[in-house]
Amino acid sequence: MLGLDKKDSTLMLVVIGLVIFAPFLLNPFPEGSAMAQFNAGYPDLMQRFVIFGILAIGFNILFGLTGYLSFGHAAFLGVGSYAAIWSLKLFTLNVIPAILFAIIVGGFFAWVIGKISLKRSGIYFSILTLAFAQMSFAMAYSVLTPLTGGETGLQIKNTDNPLIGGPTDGSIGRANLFGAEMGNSFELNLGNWVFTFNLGYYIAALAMIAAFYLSIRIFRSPFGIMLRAVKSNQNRMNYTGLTPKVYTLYAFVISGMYAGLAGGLMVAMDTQVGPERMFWTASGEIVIMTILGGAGTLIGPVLGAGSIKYMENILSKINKDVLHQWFAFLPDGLEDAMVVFADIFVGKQWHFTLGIVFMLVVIFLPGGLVEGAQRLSARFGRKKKTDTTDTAASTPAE
Amino acid sequence: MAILSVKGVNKRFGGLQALGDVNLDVVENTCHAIIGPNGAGKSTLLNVLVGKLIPDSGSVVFDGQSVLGRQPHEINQMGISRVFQTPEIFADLTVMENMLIPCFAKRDGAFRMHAIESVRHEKDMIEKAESMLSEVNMLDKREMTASAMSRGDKRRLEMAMCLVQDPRLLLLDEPTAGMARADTENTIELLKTIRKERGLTMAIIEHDMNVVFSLADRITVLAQGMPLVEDTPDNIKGHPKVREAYLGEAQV
Amino acid sequence: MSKSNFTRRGVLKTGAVAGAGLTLPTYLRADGHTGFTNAPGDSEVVLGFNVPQTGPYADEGADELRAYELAVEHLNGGGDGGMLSTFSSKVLDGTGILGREVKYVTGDTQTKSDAARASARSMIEKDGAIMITGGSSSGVAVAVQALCQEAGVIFMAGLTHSNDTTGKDRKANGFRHFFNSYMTGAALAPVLAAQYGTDRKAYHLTADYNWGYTTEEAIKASTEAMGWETVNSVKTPLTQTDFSSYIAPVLNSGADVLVLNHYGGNMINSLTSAVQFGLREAQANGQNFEIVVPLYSRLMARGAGENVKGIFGSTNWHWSLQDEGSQAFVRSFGTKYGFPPSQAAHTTYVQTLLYADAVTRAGSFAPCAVAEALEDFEFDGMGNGKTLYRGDDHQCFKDVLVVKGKENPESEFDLLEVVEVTPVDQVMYDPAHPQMGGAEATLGECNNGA
Amino acid sequence: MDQIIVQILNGLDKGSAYALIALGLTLIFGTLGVVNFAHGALFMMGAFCAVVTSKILSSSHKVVDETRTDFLGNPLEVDVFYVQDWFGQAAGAAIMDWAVPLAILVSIPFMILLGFVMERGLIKHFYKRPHADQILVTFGLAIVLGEVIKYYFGANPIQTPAPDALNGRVDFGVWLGYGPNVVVYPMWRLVYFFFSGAIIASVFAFLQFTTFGMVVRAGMADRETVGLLGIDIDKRFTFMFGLAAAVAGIAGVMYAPIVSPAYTMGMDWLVLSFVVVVVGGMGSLPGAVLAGFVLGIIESFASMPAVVNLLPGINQIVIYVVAIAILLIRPRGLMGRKGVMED
Repeated sequence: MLGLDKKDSTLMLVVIGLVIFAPFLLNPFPEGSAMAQFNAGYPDLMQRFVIFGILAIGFNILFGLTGYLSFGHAAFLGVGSYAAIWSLKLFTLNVIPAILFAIIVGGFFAWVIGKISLKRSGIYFSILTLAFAQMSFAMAYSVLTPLTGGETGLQIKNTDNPLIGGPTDGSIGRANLFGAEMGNSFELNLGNWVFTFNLGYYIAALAMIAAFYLSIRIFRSPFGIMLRAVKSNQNRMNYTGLTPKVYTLYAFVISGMYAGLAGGLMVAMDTQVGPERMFWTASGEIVIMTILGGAGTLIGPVLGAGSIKYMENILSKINKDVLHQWFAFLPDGLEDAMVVFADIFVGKQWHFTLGIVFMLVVIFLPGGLVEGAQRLSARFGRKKKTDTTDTAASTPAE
Repeated sequence: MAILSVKGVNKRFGGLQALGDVNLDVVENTCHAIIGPNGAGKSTLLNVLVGKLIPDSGSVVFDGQSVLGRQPHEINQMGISRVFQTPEIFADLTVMENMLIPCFAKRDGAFRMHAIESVRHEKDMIEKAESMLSEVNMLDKREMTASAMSRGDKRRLEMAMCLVQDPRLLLLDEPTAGMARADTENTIELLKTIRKERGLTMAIIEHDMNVVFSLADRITVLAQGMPLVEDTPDNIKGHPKVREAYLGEAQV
Repeated sequence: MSKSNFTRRGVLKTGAVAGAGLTLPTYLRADGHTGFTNAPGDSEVVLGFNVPQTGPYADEGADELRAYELAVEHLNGGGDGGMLSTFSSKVLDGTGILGREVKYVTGDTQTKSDAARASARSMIEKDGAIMITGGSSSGVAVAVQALCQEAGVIFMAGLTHSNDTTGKDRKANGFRHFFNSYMTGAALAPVLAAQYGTDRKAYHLTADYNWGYTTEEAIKASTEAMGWETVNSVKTPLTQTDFSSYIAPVLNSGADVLVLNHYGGNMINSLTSAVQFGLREAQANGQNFEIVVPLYSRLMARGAGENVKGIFGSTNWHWSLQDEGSQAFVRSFGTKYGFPPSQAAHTTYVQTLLYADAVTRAGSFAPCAVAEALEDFEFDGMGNGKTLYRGDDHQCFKDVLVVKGKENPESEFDLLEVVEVTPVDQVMYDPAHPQMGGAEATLGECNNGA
Repeated sequence: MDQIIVQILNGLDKGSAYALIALGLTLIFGTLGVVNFAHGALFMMGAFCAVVTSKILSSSHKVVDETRTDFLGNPLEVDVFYVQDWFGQAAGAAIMDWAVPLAILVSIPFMILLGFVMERGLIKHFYKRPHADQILVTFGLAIVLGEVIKYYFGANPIQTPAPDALNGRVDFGVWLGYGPNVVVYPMWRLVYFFFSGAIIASVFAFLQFTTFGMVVRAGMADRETVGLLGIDIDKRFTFMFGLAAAVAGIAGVMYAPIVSPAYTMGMDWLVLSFVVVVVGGMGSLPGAVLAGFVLGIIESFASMPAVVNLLPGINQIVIYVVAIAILLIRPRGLMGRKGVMED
């Protein structure tokens, strides 16, 4: 299908299926039930899943294939976002130009930083990218306030007057696709279940499917082999008549464009940008997502992105009240004990769980979550048809 | 006719004269060996030939073009391939992928953004890689990860990777170093066969005189960075200066 | 198999959807037809408490959350009722809001605008929250306020002191009870002039972000009006922890007052550095060198410990206030949690009550109706004396407390003493004041959402 | 000029903090080849050793004072400190006052133990794993350590003052011929500087002059060879980890009076310490120390009012600008060795 071999086509179809039916799959628990807390099928989180998925897919093209660990990738996400919001504020509220603009600016920024940072390799490269990203953050936060809105960031205001088709009644313009607003959605009530189908989500999902498809093509292309060769042996590449730095730079720019796309989509879905989006912790999060899922694998980064965003948005909202509801069936003393115990892992302590999960995954599943999935399918004694890894999975990235 | 001609090459590292006025002509369709005791400057010379080092003076001309100041990948694209002392291969990749990379490099040049095409559809390249693999008897290992192979296989793979580019000059840096007797013999046979079939020009650095004398058409002896003698193998065998150089080494 | 069948309402709705295509807006829950986002059902109403639970302001967030829980308890008729009895408006009767039981959801802003908006959106989209409140920084307040405007719910800001929240970034759906930089300047300057004289030279260290800028601007303007001179002002990075290289040059700069436009950890560390460098004991220009911290909080004072003694600043509220409302609040908070509430707790508690009251008076949860009820609402008994929620910019106007670090604290909470209660008239300003975004700043139209 | 002297002092002071942390990190990073993202957390644990020591020393019981009332109007409970019960008013107060220096005694065994447990229980299994895995596991550990601290101590910084006797200031200006109060510097910061110098010197002396140190240095240069010599390098590396943890811990204890400890400080220091180590050059202990001082001094100069007013924002980015410049001029940082962490 579409130039993919059978295995990849299956994987692609599975991903498409998951993405299309996400509103159902992520809302398995009926409304009002105690477990409804774990539902993730609301527009904001679904959008975040696919957007961070795109970010991680792009990062994986650089890190998973070439082994170059960029510790400043959030900078491209950030500049993409700023580019997109300015496009919405000044040019048109249509999201397509905003997203395209974000991709271009993200890619350009990556080209400039990559050109310089790629003069070094290994940890030196990582620190160079980190330094550039931290500079971008610090400047966006303070000196560049006129351009970035500083700490408070940028939003669309009722005083904004885009070149094409802004609102005329003094209301605040909304990002749209030829008039259809990103916030539009319809709800389907089935019994006690409510499923939300959101336009913004499906636009982002479409972008992710395209991004994922492109990533498979890159993995399977001669270019993809070259990138893995960069990781494996640059010396041999040189003596084979190839320029590893140029290949790496292109991978860097591509992943910068992916980050720009993610940034543009983020703004399209939720029209605001703040500088923390470029802070080193955001870059670190991208790295962690990719490793957690399984660097160098096709689907791993998406899984990693999904699980971190899930924990961030779901665990942090479980407070003591919710816990009391869950354990209400227990005798009083036991209920309180359970609440106190469970409270260590949720609510304001959700970071604790995050840390523990990182450690457990890397200790017991050296290949990341993808390896966990493989082991599970192996345990159930059948060869999983949708083998989600490719050959690079056997050699985790460094 | 000389395809590679080295004239008056000098290279100093600080106070050490690594190469002193080296002259060398490698004639097409011959195998030219460079021998000499440790520290004679063999590796330095090789690094000059592939662009890793730039000499202080002198010229290196390959097929009428100077190689000096060119990057290693440019020199490779001119038609010079190099086999290393310890095999330099893409250890994380499969044998087939290892073979495809030089095929693409030969066809597409130093860089090409072929990110959308699938490798599966590169029928010509796959065919070419396969035929080379069968030439070195490794076709059955095509899906193996390169790092999992024996040292001898890695060496053969590296050679195949160089040969598949149809180089006009193949540089071999101690191709049998650290090999068992049988492997050495195999390698010699392989090189001989290839030479016969392809009419390949080779320059070889080697310690093992057995290898040198079974392959070389001409031999240059280096000592302390200076070319000592250049002659045919038969003449070199009994040459007093060569003995002196080697004996001198033995005494040290 | 009733489960697999569409509910009656569902059938109607999906039918309508099929016709309307994708044009139905998202912020639409069970009762979309009531004309506003997340209209509550008949039995309960959900409020969203969005506070920092991780990061440097986590303790402040925890205190806000305690106050919210207390407020919910009181609204639902539990506890001793707290300020319900002292509040000048008497429509709240402990039966929830408009007869609906108050439920709440909580989230973590992480003091990042992205995370705060994600959390707020999940409350609106998933939990059906009708009002969002909380936060402990102006960046987050502005970001979440803009979101609530877009979504069509009410935002009741928590701790946010930057002028911009109700200045250039004001929104029709957003309301701030907390005071702001301008008020701090207006209240603090006369006290400083009285204490330290009018012939003073000030040196500003300013946190290099939005709140720092507006605070510096406000303090400069009002102290210069008193005759002070500003010698220098230096921006410090938010991420700075060791301020030695910023503090060291102060002593010989010709200044005799140091103004620390810092908040939270920044303030604790810069003040600690200043004290270490001996600025408190120093003499300059023949006078005692003085340090001023425009915005104080008890948590900060605790973090800075001994160093705050005798240092002036301003605060929105303090538990030692003797009015009825404050006493009632401190009593119920202290009884429940064992220590007195912070100003962040106070402002969030009050905001929750004010929202409930406005809904009740409006007789509707519709944001525009609530906003109308809050606009130009005058009340008393909430701890700050007579207070006005001004309609022009949705900023509360009330007396401002000038405080200083207590010399002999009696407990770990007894760190600040109120020096002066600056009357509200003195901190009043024009809605189009240049520090507030000038004439351009508008609230826009209120948004009911769906 | 007087301002420049003050900023040099500041730079040396900051630099010694950077150098101390970078030194510990290099011991782990350079010797064991482990990318330890939990090193900042170790520093934080050290600072909290000071907090805990001070809390323990000032543990108290309540005595009701009927004459005063608390905020709810109940009789006030006054804290009475055990140390004062046991050692008398004056001695007890002195012990509490000297909590931070005393904390060093607590922190050394604690941090060495923590280092051992970390290395044996976790890091050991990651020597052969890719750097990415090391990053993930140590980052996870750093989060967990931070959250444990937050759970018990909250997020607010905790004031941990130096002893009163060391809280004064030294007036350098008088010695240098300026008037009084021109160049004054806090005494504790000087203590910190000299203390760091002593620690750095002892680590170097230890590596230089003991057999143990020589083996470790040989191991740093070429781990396999030393392994072939039949020396159990692993055991020594475990000890190295303990040593590095102790260095980070002591740095944290001594730093507590300068910047009040908070659970976020581990993450605050993480990035900076990596930048310092890398600018110094991978695998080079002198490089790490040098880079610490260079960056400390440059940062101090960049935050002088004259400089900030001339180039707004320079203080925000100077560390990174300098890091980029150094790495572009010198491929392996100031004193890095070839081939270490370059692939």
